[in-house]
Amino acid sequence: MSKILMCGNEVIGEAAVQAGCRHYFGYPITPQNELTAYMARRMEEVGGVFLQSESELAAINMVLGASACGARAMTSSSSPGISLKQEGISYIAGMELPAVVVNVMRGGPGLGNIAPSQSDYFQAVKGGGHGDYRLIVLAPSCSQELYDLTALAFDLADTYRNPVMILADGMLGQMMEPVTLKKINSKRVKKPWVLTGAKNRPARMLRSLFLEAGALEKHNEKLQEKYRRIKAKEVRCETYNISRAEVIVVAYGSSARLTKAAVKMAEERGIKAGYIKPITLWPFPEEVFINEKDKDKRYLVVEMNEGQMVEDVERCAGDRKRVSFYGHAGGWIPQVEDIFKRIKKLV
Amino acid sequence: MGKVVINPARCKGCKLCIEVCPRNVLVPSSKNNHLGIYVVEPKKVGECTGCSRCAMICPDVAIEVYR
Amino acid sequence: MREEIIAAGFGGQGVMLIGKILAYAGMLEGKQVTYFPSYGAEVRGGTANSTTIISTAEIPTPISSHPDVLLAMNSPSCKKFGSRLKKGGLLIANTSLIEDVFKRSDLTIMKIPATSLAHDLGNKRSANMIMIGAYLKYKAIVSLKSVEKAFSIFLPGKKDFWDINKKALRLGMEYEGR
Amino acid sequence: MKKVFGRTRTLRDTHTHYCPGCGHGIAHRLVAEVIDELGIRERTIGIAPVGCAVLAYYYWDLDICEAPHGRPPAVATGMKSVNPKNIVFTYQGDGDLAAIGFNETIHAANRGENITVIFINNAIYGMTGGQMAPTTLCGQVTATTPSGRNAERYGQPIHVAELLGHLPGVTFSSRVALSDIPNIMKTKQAIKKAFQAQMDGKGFSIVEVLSPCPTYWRKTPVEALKFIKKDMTKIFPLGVFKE
Repeated sequence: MSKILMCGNEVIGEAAVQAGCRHYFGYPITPQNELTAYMARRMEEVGGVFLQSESELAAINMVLGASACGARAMTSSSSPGISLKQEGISYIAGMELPAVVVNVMRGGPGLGNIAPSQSDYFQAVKGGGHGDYRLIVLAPSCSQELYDLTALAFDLADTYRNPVMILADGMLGQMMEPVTLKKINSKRVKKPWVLTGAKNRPARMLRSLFLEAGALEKHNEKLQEKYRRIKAKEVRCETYNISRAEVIVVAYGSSARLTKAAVKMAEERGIKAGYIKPITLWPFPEEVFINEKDKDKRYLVVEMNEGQMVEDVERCAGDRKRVSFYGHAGGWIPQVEDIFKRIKKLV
Repeated sequence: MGKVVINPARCKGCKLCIEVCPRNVLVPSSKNNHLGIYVVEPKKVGECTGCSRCAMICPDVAIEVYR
Repeated sequence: MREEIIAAGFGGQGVMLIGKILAYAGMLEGKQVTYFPSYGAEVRGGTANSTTIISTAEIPTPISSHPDVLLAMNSPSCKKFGSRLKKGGLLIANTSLIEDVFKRSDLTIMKIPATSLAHDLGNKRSANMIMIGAYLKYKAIVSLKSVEKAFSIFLPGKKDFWDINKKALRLGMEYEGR
Repeated sequence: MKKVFGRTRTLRDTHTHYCPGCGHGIAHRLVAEVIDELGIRERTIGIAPVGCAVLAYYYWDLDICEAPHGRPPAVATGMKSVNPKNIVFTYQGDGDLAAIGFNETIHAANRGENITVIFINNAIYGMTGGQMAPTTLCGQVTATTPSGRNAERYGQPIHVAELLGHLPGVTFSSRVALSDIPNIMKTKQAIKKAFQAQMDGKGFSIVEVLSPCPTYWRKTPVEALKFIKKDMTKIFPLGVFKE
């Protein structure tokens, strides 16, 4: 299949269209505007619904409504806008509705800047909104993964009745890179909970409010059981040379691209290096770390933030002293040579 | 000629029905329902015309009307 | 093989298109490519620039801090990016709009009055194609054929427009500048 | 004898959590009766708000969805976009619609979303304990305005039916009251018109219902109805503002 050149934001949009998304609601924010514009154009072509909402709050709740009626629905934004969507995401998780939310991260806190960043890791994997819920978080690191993981996101959302987040960043969103637009065979998931009007069946309700004594506890147990199933089945991760490596670099998304090159550079200079690239940030690939029991192994976590995923690596590595961190926030992008230098220092 | 049937399990004793009844058919009873509410009951039964005003104002749909 | 190219100028000069066309041409030749636009807060009047990387190996980052090539379409962008060029790098400067070309003895510098050449050709907007042509003359990183193919994909325009840009490309390739 | 008044199909036979004399019960009944009379129950989807009517899905025998506080018009927009043949209505209080969710309301109305909004205006926040609403009357004592609402601090009570009536996307906007039998009958007619407008595909329809909250007005149910008639309708005139 031939490759085409598209900007990352548009790749996400095309994947959504191919995965059967016909309902998109969004509000403009840089650096994800190409996605909103692309969906506006494509929804017209495929007879779907595009709506530019009055706010991010409205957009996520339009997704909620469309999903409640059975549609594959998506919204996208960038960091400050995703903060506004947290309320709706918590409700969607509580109501157990499928939804795909794209975050093309930019620098923060506050209005920050429009440079690429990975500062929303905590928000994406540790909650963001209120309550004990989990998002499935997918972290693409190239245009092809933007395409493949966006398509996967819709299947996972439907399968588990759970919101799924694509955690990209301004670099991936803005960049053009060759991509193969493979035909997507979406999973057809039955949705016996969808609201259509109570015709020839009992009325249905979708809610996250459980006031009866013990009901919310039970609901939460059900959610946790689901999260355990997701953890058991849906961990995705790319590893390279980790059993032989003395230094394992851990990075996701944009920083994983740089990490790969740095590891290669180290190998060329005779250093035993490897990498772990989590593709699902939640569920986090815990087993990979737990299996590496060698006490002399060192981890180097590279993030475009002030240290977020590093906390998960510390937790899974079992020994903080084995884990070091390299990263900055505010639009900083690491250099391959600098990552290499850090690897060298750890040997 | 009409008749009202008040479901004591639904009545919250707000007495709006008493207020709107043109024939003073309804009165607060001395009976408690399961929630401890003194429910309303029809007294001057023969006076009821089945006009349904009581049912229309009842916030709890506790009243059925026959005519 | 790996080449990092920054095309820079002011908005409307078609510097984004330069980057896209080079990236597409590279892709057509089976190379790894990335294209990265600058996305500043200014919509109009600011400097615009794009980074294209063409490589036989995987490209870790689409951003270039020390590019091999700078196609500078105006004075501010020549100053801004000229100092970042790699030692032995190539600077192609549009002297129609750049009076003082950045001076660095370690660079190959080609001066070409792209805007006036384009004007003479009959379309001021094809200055960017002249710049691409000049670049192809120095480094045949991609073939003219691939560039023309890429052009037809990004600008599937009218025949006249197409012809004039083809001419512009060749004009750039033939220009003897120093 | 024949039954001339009873519980309509769409209203479940259950105890409600509302206080004695609360207007929600009457409004619920009117909505349910209208749905049954129009024969649209099997294609209707309701959206329950946050506020006292948060449990509305226990009371209507309909497909119902919850929405975050203030967001029902956005949720309704999403729903309607999936199947325009569904009849979608929101049921919102004054905090939900006129405070936290006014943006969603205004924009859904301005887009002319073909939905119906039942707006319960009782001039107070019931569920959270009787705080000031955007529709609280000047001088009205609430938990957060112990000396009465002060217009200099909080402005005048907001007039939703009039404001929305100005928007071209709105096909029907009316204010009614649950103050007495004739007005309750008018309320039902207005609700019916609003649903009918949606069935005819005419756009956004809203019925603002002045509704009693005896508990936080610190009045008996009978006094509360009188308060609507005497005080509330002075500030919130009844009528049709767009048809």
